[in-house]
Amino acid sequence: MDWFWSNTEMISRLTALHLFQAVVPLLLGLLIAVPLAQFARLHRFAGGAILGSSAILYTIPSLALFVLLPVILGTRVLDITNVVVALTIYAVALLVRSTVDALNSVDDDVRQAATAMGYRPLRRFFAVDLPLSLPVLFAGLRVISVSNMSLVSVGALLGIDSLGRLFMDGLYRNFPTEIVIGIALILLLALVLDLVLVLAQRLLTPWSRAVKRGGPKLPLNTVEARTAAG
Amino acid sequence: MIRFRGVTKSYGDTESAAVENLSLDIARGAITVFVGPSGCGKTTSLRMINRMVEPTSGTIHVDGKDAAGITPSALRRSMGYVMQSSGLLPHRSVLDNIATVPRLNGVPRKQARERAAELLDVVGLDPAMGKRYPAQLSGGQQQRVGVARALAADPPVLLMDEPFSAVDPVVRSELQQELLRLQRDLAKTIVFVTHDIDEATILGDKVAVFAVGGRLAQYDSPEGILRAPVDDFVAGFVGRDRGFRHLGFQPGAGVPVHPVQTLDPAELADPAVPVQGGWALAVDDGGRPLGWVPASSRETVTSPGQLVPGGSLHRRGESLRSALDAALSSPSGLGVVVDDNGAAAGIVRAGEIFELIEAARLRRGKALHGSAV
Amino acid sequence: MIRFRGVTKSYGDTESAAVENLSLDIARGAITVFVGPSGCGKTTSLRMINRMVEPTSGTIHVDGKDAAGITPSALRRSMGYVMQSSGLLPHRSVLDNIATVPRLNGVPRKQARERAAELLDVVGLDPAMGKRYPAQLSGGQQQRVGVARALAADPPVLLMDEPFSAVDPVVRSELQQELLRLQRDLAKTIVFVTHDIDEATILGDKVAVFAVGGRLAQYDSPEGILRAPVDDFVAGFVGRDRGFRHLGFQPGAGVPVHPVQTLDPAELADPAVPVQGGWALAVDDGGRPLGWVPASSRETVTSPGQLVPGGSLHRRGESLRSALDAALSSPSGLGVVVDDNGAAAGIVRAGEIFELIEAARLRRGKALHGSAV
Amino acid sequence: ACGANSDPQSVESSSAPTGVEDSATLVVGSADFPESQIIAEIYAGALNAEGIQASTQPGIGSREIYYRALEDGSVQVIPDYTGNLLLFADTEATAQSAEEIMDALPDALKEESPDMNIAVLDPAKAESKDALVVTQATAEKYSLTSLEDLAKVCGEITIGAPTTFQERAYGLPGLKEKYGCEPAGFEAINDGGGEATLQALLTDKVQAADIYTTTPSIEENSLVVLEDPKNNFIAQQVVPLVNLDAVSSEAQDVLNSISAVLTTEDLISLNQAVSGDQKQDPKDAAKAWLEEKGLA
Amino acid sequence: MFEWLTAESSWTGTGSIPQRILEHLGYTALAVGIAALIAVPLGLYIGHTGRGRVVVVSGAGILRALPTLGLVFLFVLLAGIGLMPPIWALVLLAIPPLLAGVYAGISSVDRTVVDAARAMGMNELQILFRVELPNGFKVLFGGFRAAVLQVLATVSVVAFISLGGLGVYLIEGTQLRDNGRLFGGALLIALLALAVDLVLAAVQRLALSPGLRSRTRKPANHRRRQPSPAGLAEGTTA
Ligand SMILES: Nc1ncnc2c1ncn2[C@@H]1O[C@H](COP(=O)(O)OP(=O)(O)OP(=O)(O)O)[C@@H](O)[C@H]1O
Ligand SMILES: Nc1ncnc2c1ncn2[C@@H]1O[C@H](COP(=O)(O)OP(=O)(O)OP(=O)(O)O)[C@@H](O)[C@H]1O
Ligand SMILES: [Mg+2]
Ligand SMILES: [Mg+2]
Repeated sequence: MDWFWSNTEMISRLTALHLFQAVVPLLLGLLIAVPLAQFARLHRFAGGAILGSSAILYTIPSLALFVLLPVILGTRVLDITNVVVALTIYAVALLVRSTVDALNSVDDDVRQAATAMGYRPLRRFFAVDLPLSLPVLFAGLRVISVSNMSLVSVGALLGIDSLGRLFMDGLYRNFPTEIVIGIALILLLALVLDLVLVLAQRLLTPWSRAVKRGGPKLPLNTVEARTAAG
Repeated sequence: MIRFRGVTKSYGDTESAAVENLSLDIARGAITVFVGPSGCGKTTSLRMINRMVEPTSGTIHVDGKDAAGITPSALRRSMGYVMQSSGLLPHRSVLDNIATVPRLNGVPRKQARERAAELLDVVGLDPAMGKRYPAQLSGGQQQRVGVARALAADPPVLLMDEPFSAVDPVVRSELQQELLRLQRDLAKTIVFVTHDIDEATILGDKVAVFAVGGRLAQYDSPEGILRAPVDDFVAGFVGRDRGFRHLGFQPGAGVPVHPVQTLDPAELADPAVPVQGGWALAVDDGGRPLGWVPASSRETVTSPGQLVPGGSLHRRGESLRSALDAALSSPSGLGVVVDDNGAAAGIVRAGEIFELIEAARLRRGKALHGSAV
Repeated sequence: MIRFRGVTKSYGDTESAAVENLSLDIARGAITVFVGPSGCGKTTSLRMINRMVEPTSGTIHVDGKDAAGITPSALRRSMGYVMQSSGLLPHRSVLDNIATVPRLNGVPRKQARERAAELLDVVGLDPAMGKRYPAQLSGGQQQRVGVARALAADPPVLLMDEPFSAVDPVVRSELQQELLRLQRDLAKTIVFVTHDIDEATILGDKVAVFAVGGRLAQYDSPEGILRAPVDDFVAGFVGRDRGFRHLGFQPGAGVPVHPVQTLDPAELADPAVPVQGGWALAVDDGGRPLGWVPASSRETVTSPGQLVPGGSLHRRGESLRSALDAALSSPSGLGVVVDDNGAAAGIVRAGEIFELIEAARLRRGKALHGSAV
Repeated sequence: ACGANSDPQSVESSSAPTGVEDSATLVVGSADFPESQIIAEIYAGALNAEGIQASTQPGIGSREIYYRALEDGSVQVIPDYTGNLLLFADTEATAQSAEEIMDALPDALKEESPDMNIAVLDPAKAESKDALVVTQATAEKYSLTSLEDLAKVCGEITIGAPTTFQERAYGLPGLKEKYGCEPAGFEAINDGGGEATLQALLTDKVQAADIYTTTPSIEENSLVVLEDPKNNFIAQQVVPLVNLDAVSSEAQDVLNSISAVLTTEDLISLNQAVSGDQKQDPKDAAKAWLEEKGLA
Repeated sequence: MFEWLTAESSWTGTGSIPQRILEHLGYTALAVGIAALIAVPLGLYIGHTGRGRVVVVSGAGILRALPTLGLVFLFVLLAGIGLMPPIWALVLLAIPPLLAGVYAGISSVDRTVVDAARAMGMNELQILFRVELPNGFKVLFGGFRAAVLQVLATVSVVAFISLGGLGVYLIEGTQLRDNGRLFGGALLIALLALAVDLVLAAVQRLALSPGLRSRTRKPANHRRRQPSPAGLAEGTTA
């Protein structure tokens, strides 16, 4: 603990970097995955290819990706961009799937009703499909945000600063405290980010609370089934 | 107004067509009902009108214009659509749901909401419900909102796909009556899908009976379908009560209404007031029937609890069906007629009703076949 | 056989009870129907019998034993249970679904499957369906399998919760007839839940009408309920056609059947064969009615396509309801009576049916109130 | 190898200009182990003391990575070790002694980074080389003092070392070639001869381990460093590796002045301060050392 | 890369590719196996009873944030090198997807089906094993696949400290500046993951009751999409 207090400056710098590397890919991933997912849903054939290749992307070990990316992107080795791009790739790979699930979770009757009212496809997507897919989408986002927190630390193997540095340092200096503090901070960050997501979801989906208070119960099970397992 | 010509629809993955060579004219300002067993192509036919489904061949004209030439979204905004599951947008309040199509048409939010609030009233909902989300409403209330939403842009055409089939029978019949009431004022062109022949005959100005395989089996007035099903399929579908149902289309106005002795609560309580004839009708202070007092037990029957329960009531202006049912269900054999306030207005007798039915049949027979017996 | 005594059930999170102080005796070997509007506690009452729901207070005795003292799983295996959604196990074939309870009871697989195959036949399904999975069946077929499954262990009691309400009206009525047929052979104690009063009166030996709030409003034979609803709630629930429905409980045996002139296809084709009286009935080679030939158009009507369509048919042995409907729906005013083979056996006249109805009413009146008019 | 991608700096040099003069601050990088970090802090501290703005970028990773960081301009100075640096720049190099290595380095570096002005400054006396270390007990059991002794019992022992020990010239290939030692087993432990390696040695999971000579735990645990008469482990003097274009001559002088005083014993005690029970921050340890030597 | 992949030395002797693949698979099997011993009974319990759902599900969620790298280092520092310390870190990695899969699988089963089973007189264990397990199998197995893939990929990180497996090639490739070995190693890991997933997908197909496969008779407009298999959705961490 003494160590913690005497190194707060470095720790807060690493924490900020960690958070940055975890959050930015999440946002970028979302921006890329949503249109991709919608495209995959609309075009059966291309959709299969997109889902299949995103699955393959995910099997590339992150260590290899971190090493490879500077070569491919021409970035500097120590560039944080490498981690951000790598994690964005993973986030997209994960989010495409769960966004497809999220969009599929929208009651088809509601979709039909919206079409019947004369929504044009794009407008319907933003006004109906997307908002209604939020509960499932957020469930996926939460899983990914949490596991991103863990993934970011792998960058430390290659000298990219994050809380993972505390692990390397702790290992070489035979200093478990440092590792434990690193783990604890990562868990804390994950909790905070999760909380932020939960709050964001509450703000963005006021209607789903209305359901819980009164009226018929939603089949929650299916929503959980879709998301809990990924 | 809506004209199907040789319309066929096959879904890619099935051998037989969902709708087969359908030609049909749907009249302006009337309710046309598509009825038939499950899977016979009713929904498919309905959805081809607003191009939610595109015909494989054939044409559909709406108001003289080929629907295939109208932008789908514009076509759809000109038609209200109500379906079984209500299809309300779960993430929008009731008011915003109703305001959807006006908003799509560019009506300012405030104005669209005001109109929506009016419509809540039109469909018989408390305006306070406007702020709720669909999930906070009962099934019947959701359906009402669905109807309000379809009416919001004041479209000339309403397409309704089994809108009332998810609610329980009592609410369903309320909704049916409400729709008829609305239609009296609005005179929309309504295409209504149901698989319930009762609902079809209650609501339809014209009824199209679909057979499995997407074939149009009969297209006629409900009365025509009940009286003369063209084939065994339609006869079977119309079911065994069609004699009674058909009576529903014969006005009850001609049935002679006889006076009946009524006992108000004070008179009922006094055994000294005699029952003339076999039965007297006990009524409450407003004249509404409570039950029968048989002459033979006048002494013992002095309070409402002791009355012989009455039968169904025939409201003035209703059809022969309700008149006959009132007579048949009454323990006295006398069907009670009530006025619009529910007060007893007299009785009808089964024998006389039967004579009227017979007379009407003979008239029809003469008109059709020149025969009578 | 099943005895409710002062049974109340409140679910934790609601103020009012789902079932309120219910006392009821359900007879052995008969069909008892629970009917009432949505949410009135029918399902809750039913599920208390096999302890899927535990009463908050009161006792339920099954066959003289307090159900609370029997192990739930044993109790449940002694009762078949059929519900609306069929509840078939999606991962098991139809045969294995039916064999479930016997297998639970330790019957060897082979034997259980053989019995299951027999039961498929009993409920009117092709044995070849045994290999299919539930998702490969239509709704009506699934319900049949559900019934077969409930029968598999030959339990003395069957609990059925709106088993037919998810299928379309035609299939539904088939299933109802099938159940009645089965019950004639099996004589189970059946408790049947529905919210359709028609279904209740068709199936029930006794009907329990529940009112909202879990109150038992009336418990009587279907006839008693139609003839004399105890209060406005029951009367309202029973609906406006109860006069006609009630006729369904009056045997049609007493109606005089008159001979009718029939024309077989050969005779029909020959305009020289005259029509005596106003109408002749055209029949096919098996004597089954095809439609009417009016005397006035004998010359022009010479082929089946030109016949005047007939009304509904009254099968010998059916009730006054079908006799009257046959007469009322017939264009000739003559209701066609058919025998068990569907061949025309004569005609009935509305006037005579009406006299019978009147006579029955008077008899009833005399028995009950000593009155007659 | 993998086509064009196998030559990273062709991409690097085009996208990342070599001169970083415009930024006033020198960045001293370090590898991902504490000793390198300490030396980096010493360099930076000394530079700052002389009024040359310098900051550190600790824990960049292995040489492959920090060398490229030097190339792409992320850092301008980095402490390195002469022997391994030469083997990195020229995998075929045969130089063994400190002088031979220093002689060979300039050319090798030129070849490694032809477009750049990367060079080593003066080496320090301080040396931190790989060495095979055994416990007192093992040494007594087999009477081991040098690698030649070890060679006789190689068939019975397991060596613990980083994964790359299996491939490096001084690693298993060197042991086999120079001493004819082919160990019975090899355990990969990638903690730079740190605690995990030590534990493996102490618990007899491995009988000999590759531990740097500057590691305090050698003394603390009375481990025996096996002599290396055939110079299998080449000289590893601490040396500042710099981008000459970015490092002014004053700065070079400062760095050379450090090399002039830094000894192996200094490294051992600095490591002790940082990785021992004291857990001193590398920066603080460096500061203390600089003050002690009067360099700050 | 192809040079390295095709070199004979890569395929024979200690540290050969086949040996590394076996090591890789072995660690994965061990870690997932231990995790399954913990997560499956727990998941079955909360899936069936709904008890402790919130605590366990959100707890497992946060467990996903546990950095495997840090855990490995920590365990190695505390317990020394050897097989088990890194394996325990992998076990912690595998538990969340397994637990979520089992729990979600069980609770995704149509409640009316469970209700019908209970009404037929099945006891709770019979309901769990004869009804909920086979019906929730698809989702459940999806969680298992996710866990396997995640561990499979993370084993490469674990190589950093002491274990073998294909991750060794990544470390060697990086440190020896042998890009062929680096990319070859990465490729092998990706291929291994794909192959394992294909095998698991085949197992899933075989094990899944045909009754849960065919949805053919349901008309399209009534068709509801199934929750998609968790499958690759979770992927890997390393
Ligand atoms: N999108 C579709 N793809 C393939 N087949 C379809 C599709 N929609 C409907 N069908 C098939 O077309 C036929 C007619 O369907 P439709 O929905 O129009 O029937 P319906 O009369 O509305 O039935 P219901 O009363 O059950 O609503 C059915 O056999 C159905 O299976
Ligand atoms: N598990 C439960 N928890 C809380 N309330 C319940 C539960 N099950 C039923 N209820 C409530 O108890 C009342 C009676 O429900 P029940 O299901 O018995 O009605 P029902 O007559 O079967 O209705 P329906 O015709 O809609 O099936 C309803 O108000 C219902 O909301
Ligand atoms: Mg339909
Ligand atoms: Mg119910």
